[in-house]
Amino acid sequence: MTPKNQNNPSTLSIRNLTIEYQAKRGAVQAVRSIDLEIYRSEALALIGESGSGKTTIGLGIVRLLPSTAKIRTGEMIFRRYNKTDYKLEEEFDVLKLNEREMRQFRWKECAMVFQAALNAFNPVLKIKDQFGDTARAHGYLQGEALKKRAYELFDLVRLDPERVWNSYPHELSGGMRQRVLIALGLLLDPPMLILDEPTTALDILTQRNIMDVLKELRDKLRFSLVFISHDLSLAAELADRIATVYAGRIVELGNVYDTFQNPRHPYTIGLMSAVPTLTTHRDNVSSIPGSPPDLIDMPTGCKFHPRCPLAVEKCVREEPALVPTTGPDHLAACWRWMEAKQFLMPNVK
Amino acid sequence: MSENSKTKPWSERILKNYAVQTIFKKIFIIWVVVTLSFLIVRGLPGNPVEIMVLNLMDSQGISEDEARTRAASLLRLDLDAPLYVQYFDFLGNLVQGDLGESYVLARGKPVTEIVFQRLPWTLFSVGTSLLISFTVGMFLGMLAAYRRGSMLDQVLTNLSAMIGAVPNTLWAIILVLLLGVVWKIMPLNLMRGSLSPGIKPGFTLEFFVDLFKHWAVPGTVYVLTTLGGWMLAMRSSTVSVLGDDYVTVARARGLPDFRIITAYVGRNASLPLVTALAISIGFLLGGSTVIEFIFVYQGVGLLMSQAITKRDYPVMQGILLVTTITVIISTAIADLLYGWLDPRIRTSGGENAE
Amino acid sequence: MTPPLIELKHLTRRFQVKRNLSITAVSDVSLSISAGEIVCLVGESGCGKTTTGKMIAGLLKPSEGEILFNGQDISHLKKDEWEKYRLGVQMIHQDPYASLNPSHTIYDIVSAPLKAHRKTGSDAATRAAAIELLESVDLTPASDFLDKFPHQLSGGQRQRVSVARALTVNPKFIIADEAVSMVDVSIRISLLNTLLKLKEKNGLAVLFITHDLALAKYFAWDGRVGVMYLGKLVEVAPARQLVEAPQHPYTKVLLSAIPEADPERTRHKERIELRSMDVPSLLRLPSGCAFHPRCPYFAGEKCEKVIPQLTFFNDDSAVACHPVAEKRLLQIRN
Amino acid sequence: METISHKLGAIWRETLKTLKLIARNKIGLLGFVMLIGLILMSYLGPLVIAPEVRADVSQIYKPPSWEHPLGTDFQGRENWVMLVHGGAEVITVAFLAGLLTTMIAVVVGAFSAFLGGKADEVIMTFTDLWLALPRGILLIVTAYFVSLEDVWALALFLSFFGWPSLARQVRSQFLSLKKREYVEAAQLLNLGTPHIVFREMMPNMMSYILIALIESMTGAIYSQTYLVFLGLVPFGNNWGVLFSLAYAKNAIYNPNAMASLLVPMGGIVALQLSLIMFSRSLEEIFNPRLRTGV
Repeated sequence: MTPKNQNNPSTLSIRNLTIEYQAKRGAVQAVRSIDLEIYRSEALALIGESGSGKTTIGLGIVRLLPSTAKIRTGEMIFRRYNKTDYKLEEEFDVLKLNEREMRQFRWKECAMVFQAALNAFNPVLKIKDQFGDTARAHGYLQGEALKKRAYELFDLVRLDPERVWNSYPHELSGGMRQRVLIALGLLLDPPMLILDEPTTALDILTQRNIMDVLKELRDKLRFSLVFISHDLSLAAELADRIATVYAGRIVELGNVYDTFQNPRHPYTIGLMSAVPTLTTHRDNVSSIPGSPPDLIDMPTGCKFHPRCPLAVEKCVREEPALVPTTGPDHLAACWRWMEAKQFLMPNVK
Repeated sequence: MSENSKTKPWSERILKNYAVQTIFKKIFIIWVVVTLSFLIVRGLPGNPVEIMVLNLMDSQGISEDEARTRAASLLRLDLDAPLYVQYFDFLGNLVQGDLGESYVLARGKPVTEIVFQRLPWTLFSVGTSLLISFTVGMFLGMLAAYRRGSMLDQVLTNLSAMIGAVPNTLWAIILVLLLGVVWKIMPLNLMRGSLSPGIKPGFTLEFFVDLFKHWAVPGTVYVLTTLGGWMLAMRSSTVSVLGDDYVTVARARGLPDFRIITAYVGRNASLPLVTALAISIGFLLGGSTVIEFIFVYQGVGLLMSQAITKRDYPVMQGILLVTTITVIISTAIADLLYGWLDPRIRTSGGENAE
Repeated sequence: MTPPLIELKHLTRRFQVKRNLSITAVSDVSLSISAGEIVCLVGESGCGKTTTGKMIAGLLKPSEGEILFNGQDISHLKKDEWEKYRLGVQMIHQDPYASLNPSHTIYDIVSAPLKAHRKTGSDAATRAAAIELLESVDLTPASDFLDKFPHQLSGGQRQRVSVARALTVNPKFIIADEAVSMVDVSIRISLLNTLLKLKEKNGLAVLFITHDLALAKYFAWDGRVGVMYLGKLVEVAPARQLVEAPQHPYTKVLLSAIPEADPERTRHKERIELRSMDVPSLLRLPSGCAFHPRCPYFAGEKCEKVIPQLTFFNDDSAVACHPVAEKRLLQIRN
Repeated sequence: METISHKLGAIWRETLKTLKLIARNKIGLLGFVMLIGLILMSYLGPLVIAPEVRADVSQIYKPPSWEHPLGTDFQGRENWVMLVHGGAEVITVAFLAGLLTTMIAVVVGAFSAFLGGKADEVIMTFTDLWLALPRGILLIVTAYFVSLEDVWALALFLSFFGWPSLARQVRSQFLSLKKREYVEAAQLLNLGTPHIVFREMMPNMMSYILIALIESMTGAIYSQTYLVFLGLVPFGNNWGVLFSLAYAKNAIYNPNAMASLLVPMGGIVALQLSLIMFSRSLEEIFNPRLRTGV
């Protein structure tokens, strides 16, 4: 089920990406020299709390950061493969594209479905016109052919095509709009799809529906999915790999089963025990002490050390790098990853 | 539920209809203005009718009784009847389109005729200027919003606010001074009147060129005094739309900038301005009085100031009424325009509220 | 037997949407809460849980039905008694960024009710009381916070200030409306634990309004959970029992839809499919049981025609569903 | 007693803070200084400088020179003396009209928002009606019939026509503030209506009201100018009257007379500009996003 990383080439290689926001008090270090591979047709979840930098990574990939943000360093190598024989067709650095090339890259190579899908559509244009706009911008199908393609997609996301096609956004419910947006995201058959908190504002049943749609789509269409959320359970259900983000860095990265069974970073462990589930016993739930760091004036060494029960003197002094732990595919940025689980989750096997 | 609504009496259903309600509202406004204008002539303590009688005696050398009869016929009222009878007579005449006759400005000429003769000139000058300042203001406002915080934005917003703050009277004089007296760019007679002598209205090039030449300076005053308001309104509206999610999503979809600026940002940002447009028409028509006075532009504004100085009450009443109707018609057009631009208004009868 | 602290009897609230169009946001809700008890109200957005909370807090007047406080109908209270009731029921709002006045310091916020109700005499006493209150909600050291403005605090800290403000008037009952949903996940639990601690210490009853069943189970571990759907209370039961053995089809569907933070379990969880995804509009509620067009256990005409009443069973749980009620009554009889 | 001094203290603190903030914006500071300058000139100047009463036929329409720093008018009076004496009336009318307009608007808007229901509906229908009238023409027609003989009458008259759109805005502001959760919390804590209105709502409304006040003032100056020009406001020797007299006496075609047009005009323009500049900086100061960023 999980694609093997070794023989699965990457769609996007992010290297040493650093993004800062300009604020009055100083530079907000939103993303700090991140390295990340996004493999072909895998689902990668970026999890972390608000302000951890996960959304900034997403926006950085499609270069839609607000004007106060600056990409300081890094490269993002995007690889496009032939859809039938998976041969590498093209390879380029997203950060080096000019405005026109960037416009073509967006949505065609990488579509991003945003957090607040409720307002993702222009309120004065019909859904069909917004599909038309997108298609025209990329020299894609028009007229009846476009309609046929859109109807297929609406079927995929379990919407009534007849009703949706001729509607204005305000005539659709939140869950429907979210699914229309997913359908629109798939219009150009992009090799990569980024979903930023795609179900946050939605009801549980609608959320379930969208999760099911997403799982189905992924099995059918095999695109790379980057899934940004603060909700561990969504990641558990949808992702192949999980990257935990804290204070602008990836602190743990690994296969979803491995991460949930053998978490290596105290922050991941903290998150897991901070969110009660239907089955956990009350006594196994505990919050992480302290509060997320100030991204302008960050602590020294490991940024998690003020909240970490395992912190030692070294953690205050030196920031650990993201290194392999139990296997080459399970990485963590913690000096004490070996003891973490044993100390923090003593009553879990 | 649906059967229930079917069994409701048709009269009730019509009264609940949105369009019918709107029309009633508009008729009500006209009625308020009509009553007001009646009260002004008949009900105010200054007793304008007595002044009118004195005026007639004075100018035409007739006896008081004759003057009273004359005034009554000009106003189409029986001055001796109880006030409410006069009021209903007045309303009755009005419904037949009879606003009485002018007695000073154009003796014996029906007021309707005089006002309608002047109205096209004002509508042309005010309308053209409004169109220009609205379009240019929207354009500059969007420009400033896109470049917000930049030097250009600073200059545009500060400058336009300041230009708009100078009263139109002053602008009119400043322009006459600068163009006609100091720089001598424009002959003063071109700034006076609405057409050069000898040019007849018609579909000739000569006429249109002259029309615009005479419009140029008063038109500039209208534009200068209103442009800033449009610009600032469009700027703030655009800034808020630019922060909306659908604009970011449109960029993520790789849409060309032009399409985003027009159909996504422009159309949504201009929505609140359409309502403001409706309100501004009422003010501009009023503002035309002083501008037309300065430029001797032959429109209703000038007629108004003449009627005021000459105390021609029927004409004053007529102008008040006709401008009210004009304003109401333009607001109705703006309402329609708004509905056409914003589908959420159009389908508000639906039950999609979540 | 002493009457429950708060008792809702057939509480209904309608809102006028347009001139002759109204929606029933809360319909015929009956529920009682004893002193020191925790009750969670769970449901999706628009199900009427917040409206219910606001009616209890006295911010909205019920259209029908009554709210009893210690056995007395609050709409018949005299002015001073009403004020006493008002102070006895406090509310913690959802949005920590909107619930504190941005132009006041934390001291201003906490001291205003203390001064208004003459709880403390001198300024020094007020200050001491404010410090004590802030410390009771785990804002330590309190003196660090007194002179700060809300915008200098994190979301979690602000919510603690909200709790401290509510405590100034010694309430008997606190309504927490989605009080932790906008707070960072890592500190939600500690905020809830503070509330639990206060409940133990001051004997507070808490009505916790949330859309998160897992959180409801955690918080109301020894209390009860009520599930609302389209303005109606469809099931009430002790928290753990409700999650582990749900009765009402809607509760079952909800529980089966919630993803779990365990890839193994969540991917193999049994899902109950709804008959329809569309949530009916409150403007056009389905006849009979409001859930029947979507209900996977739909059982024919009765569900379509007759509105099911909330029926209590001897295990302290209640459910508003025809098939379930019939089955359980049968079981009880046998 | 204690609460009054407390309130005064709060107002004083707020004022000091505002003054400091004004100084941060250059344009606003310039506007503020200009405004103070104009006020000082117009109210203190007449105490020091005797008014021009003589009419000197030999000195009619003299251009500016050492002898006549700002030239003379159609009666040979010194323009600079007229400038000093002509400001008070304009500023008083602007201030009174602005204050009255804002007061009416705040009272109407706040009442409408607080009462809600039927009362709100009636008040707002009336306001909309007012908005739909061609107020420009109505202003002129009624100004003719109503005798505007002093500053109070004029100010009252202008505010009578100026309040509706502001009232609408105040209402929606109040409605949104009323729904703020901290206001709801204050209700729950039974802090009393005075506390809720003056301590919870007003501080967050003040900035808005202040800016509206300045906007109403500039609006009043604007309307005042053209009513004076049309000869509908017959009193006084203020800037507006001076300027329209100069216009009526053909100053526009006489290059030597230009000063008597430009000087009162300059007074009005400077007043308008100072207000506008000042208000633009107020907007910036009170912008919540900029404020919380402090």
